[in-house]
Amino acid sequence: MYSNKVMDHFTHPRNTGEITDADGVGTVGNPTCGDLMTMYIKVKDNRIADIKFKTFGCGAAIATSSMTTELAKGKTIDEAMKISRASVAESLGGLPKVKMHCSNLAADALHAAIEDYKGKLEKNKEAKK
Amino acid sequence: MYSNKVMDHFTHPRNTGEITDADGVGTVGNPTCGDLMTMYIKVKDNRIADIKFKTFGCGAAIATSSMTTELAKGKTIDEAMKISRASVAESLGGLPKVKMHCSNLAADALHAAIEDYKGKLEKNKEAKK
Amino acid sequence: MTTNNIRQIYVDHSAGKPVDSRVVAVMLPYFKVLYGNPSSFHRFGQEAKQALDNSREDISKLINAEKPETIIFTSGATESNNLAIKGMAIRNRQKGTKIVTSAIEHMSVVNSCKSLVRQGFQTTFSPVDSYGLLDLVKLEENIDEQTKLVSVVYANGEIGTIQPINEISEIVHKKGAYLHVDATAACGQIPVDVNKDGIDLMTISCNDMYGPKGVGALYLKDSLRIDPLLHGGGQERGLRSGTENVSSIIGFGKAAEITRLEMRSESKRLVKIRDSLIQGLIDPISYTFLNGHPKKRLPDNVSVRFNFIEGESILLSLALSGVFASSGSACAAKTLQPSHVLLAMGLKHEEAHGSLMITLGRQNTQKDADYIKELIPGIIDRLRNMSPLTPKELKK
Amino acid sequence: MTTNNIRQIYVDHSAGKPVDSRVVAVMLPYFKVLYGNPSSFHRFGQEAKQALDNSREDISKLINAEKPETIIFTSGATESNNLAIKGMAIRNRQKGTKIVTSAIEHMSVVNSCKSLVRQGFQTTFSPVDSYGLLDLVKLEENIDEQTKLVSVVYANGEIGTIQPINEISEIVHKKGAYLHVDATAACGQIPVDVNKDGIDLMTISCNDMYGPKGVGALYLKDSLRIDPLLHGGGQERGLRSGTENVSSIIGFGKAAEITRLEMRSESKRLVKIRDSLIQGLIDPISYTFLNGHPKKRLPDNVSVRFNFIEGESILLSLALSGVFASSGSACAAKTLQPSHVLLAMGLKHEEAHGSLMITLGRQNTQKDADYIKELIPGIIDRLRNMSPLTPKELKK
Ligand SMILES: Cc1ncc(COP(=O)(O)O)c(C=O)c1O
Ligand SMILES: Cc1ncc(COP(=O)(O)O)c(C=O)c1O
Repeated sequence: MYSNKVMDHFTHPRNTGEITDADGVGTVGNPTCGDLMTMYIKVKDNRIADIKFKTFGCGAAIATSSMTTELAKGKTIDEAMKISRASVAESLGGLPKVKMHCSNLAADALHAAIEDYKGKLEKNKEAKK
Repeated sequence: MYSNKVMDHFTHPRNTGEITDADGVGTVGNPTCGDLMTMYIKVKDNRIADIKFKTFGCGAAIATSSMTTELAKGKTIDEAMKISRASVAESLGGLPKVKMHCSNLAADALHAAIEDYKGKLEKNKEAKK
Repeated sequence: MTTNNIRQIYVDHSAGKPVDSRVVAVMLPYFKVLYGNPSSFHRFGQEAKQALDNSREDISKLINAEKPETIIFTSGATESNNLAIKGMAIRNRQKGTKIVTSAIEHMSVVNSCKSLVRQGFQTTFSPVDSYGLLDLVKLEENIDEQTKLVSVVYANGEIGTIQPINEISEIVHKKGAYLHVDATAACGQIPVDVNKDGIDLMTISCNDMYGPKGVGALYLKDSLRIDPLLHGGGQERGLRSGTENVSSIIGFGKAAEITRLEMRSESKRLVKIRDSLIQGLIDPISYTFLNGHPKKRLPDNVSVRFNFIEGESILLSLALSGVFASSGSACAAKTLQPSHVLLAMGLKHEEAHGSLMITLGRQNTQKDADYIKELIPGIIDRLRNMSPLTPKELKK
Repeated sequence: MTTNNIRQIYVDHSAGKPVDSRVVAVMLPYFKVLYGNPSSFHRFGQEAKQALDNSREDISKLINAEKPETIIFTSGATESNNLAIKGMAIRNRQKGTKIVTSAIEHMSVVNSCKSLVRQGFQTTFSPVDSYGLLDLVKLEENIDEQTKLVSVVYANGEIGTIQPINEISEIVHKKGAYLHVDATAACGQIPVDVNKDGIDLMTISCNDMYGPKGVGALYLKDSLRIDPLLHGGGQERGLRSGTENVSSIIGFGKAAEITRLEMRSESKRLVKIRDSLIQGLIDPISYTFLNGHPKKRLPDNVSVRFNFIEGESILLSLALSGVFASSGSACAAKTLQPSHVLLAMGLKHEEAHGSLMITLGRQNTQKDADYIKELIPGIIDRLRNMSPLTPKELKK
């Protein structure tokens, strides 16, 4: 039911784990619904220098998490914000219809992590003032 | 579904046909229901000297007609009146349950023929008086 | 089967057909190797599911359905008829509670309609003429504003008469009702095109196309909604729950494919045999008549009646000579009533009792027909000689 | 099936089973030679009818039914459940309109009950304990004078827990109701005796006994009457119309005979493998628990949950290593809801999502279990390492 690319990312997920001193952390989903994702980003010169994820979920959830980190790595913050559920699914060679919505949260988690980073940046600026 | 004896009487029915100068004739059944039988008897010295039948009906109807004529032939009138549906069926090695009632009218036809004969006898006696 | 030396000619194909060897061949792997449940997540399940979808496609092609998803698998024609009639009636009960059907429907249609009486529905059984053709004027009169469903048999297997479904469809739709067609006997023998024929729901039988018994389908037009009969796990888009009968459905697909490719030539072949048989019975034997329409007729169907004798005794005599057929006689049926289909054409009870149905199949040849033609006159003669019911001129 | 070199271990037998070769062997003649319709008058029909009756006898023997006629053939367990519940409920509606069932029934029972709401019935879903055993006190409380039908699963295939049907029967009958038992998963694995168990109606599945899919039966106690679901030609004593699925019913009979003769030893064999597998998963892997009762359990059922991870990803990993199982996870199902059966035992949603069901079959060996035991810890470890959901002590 899954494309070869999905299976590749499921069996060899890229960038799993945590970043303990992350600049931004985003969590989306709910274990009750069967999907929970956390994205950790490290930002340098307005670019995503490092990114890691932790995911509780099905094959699609793990593969989209992995693909999202790969797409985001090295991108500027603005570019990374443009990564969408659709572009993640597309990069994976498509997802089964039933999985398109429920297990395709990784882009949301990335955006949440970036928002978290921006929020912190703002706070730091405030603090410096 | 039929016993060998039924099949034998169906394929080689005994005593089919009419007796044009019959002493008694009995008809039972209704073509609308799928069964109609006529029995013809010739009586000599109070015994059934000859008997023939005509039957419109299924295999059971034909076989029971045939068996009835065989049972009746040579019997006294009183003995012949004792031939029943049950004894005909028994002599045939049994009948399928569904056939026991609807297609087992031959004994009734025999009795009707005997009643007809008795009626005529009565009339003749009356006439002679 | 008791073996004996006489030739065996099976001509009761409307009751049951052998399964084509090519069909059995595609079924076997699904017993022993591909035994997954189509709902299962893993490859055993997914490959079963794929196979179901392929069958759906084969069947939709045969009837020119707009898409494979219009095919709902059931356990057979009886269930399809029940599902179509009850499912549509109950779904649309707010709009109308009258069902119109014909006087020559199979009991699964008749009794499905009757079962709805308790739920406040009425049924009108529209009449047919002496050929078994629906009276279209009466049909139109019978469809009122309360009527949302009309159910008509495409061709009744007992008498073989093919209805003008296209014209019926126009009438039904003009009146704002939906048309269900029971194509059990027709589909596989004559071209059936739900699109051209204007059919909204259609019952399809698998065994009638030389596939296995115990499986059938309901065609349900894409936009239509019905209530399910069997509730459960939500298979068949929720319209028919229960683990799919995978091997049989695979066989069904193959049977439909073979039918699509071979029906035209096979039907031509059968029509020849059929007509030679009909002529060979009616011409030489007096007081013998054809049941049903001489031309608008299923290729496999020879239905005749012999006056003054009874059908079961004909069947019995035929069977003794190795010919296996059926009859409209009460005695050959469980109901002890002569066929309501024959009576609806205006036959008297005793005429219906004397009916013989020969339904041809792929294995039958002209030789079989010739054998039967030779055999029957003697049988009829013998039985008529025993019958008290002959008219004056037949009496000896 | 895509062939590849890795070993293939199918352990999803509660979803679908291969058909026993001995069963296929007895079915084949009914496709090609003995293809008559059991309602037909001639020998093709009569021999088919005889074969049906033999199957009826084989099945009645397996469950110790009072006579063969108590067996009604259907298209499967879903239809049997629908027929039992709707047929009894509607037949007895004057006497009461409440149905009591359990919280761990198959959807065919759940949705049959729910479908009756529109006709004025109510259903109470009686609770189970953390082992999935019915709470008998609550059950008794739930059965009131309005209750004429109680429907309970003999053993749920997902969790394996076997209900004390005998005790349930006593309660139900004391309260003046009838007991329907869904023995789909149980019959064939454990001794089922309608007489000793006090069962009034019972659903039997054929595929669950290594017979074909698409056929099942309902045991209906001799004196009982129900309304039919499928109306038509009056087959199965009028309780289930439609031409009988002859070949599959013949296979059903053979499957029942084999089961009767071999069940005892086969179940013993499976229990050993089952327990070694359960121990081999629960002991070495932390935060891993058994679903269902440890002793009152179907011989084939290994149902465990691994906290902090999700079932579909376990299935996917297993499948990559050639092991085909199932899960209570929403992601592996069509409903996108975790199994209501697991939730009814008090599991949290995330626990249900992490469930793995392994159901063993005749082809499985201790070697298979050993392979699975070796395989799973690594899979669990890998997935847990990826999960944000580990408790403090599991975190790295
Ligand atoms: C016209 C028609 N409809 C429906 C049926 C019912 O088919 P089944 O008994 O296979 O369900 C038949 C069976 O002969 C039929 O001839
Ligand atoms: C307990 C139980 N009842 C009923 C069913 C329904 O069986 P089917 O889908 O074969 O009709 C199942 C199927 O798995 C089941 O496990």
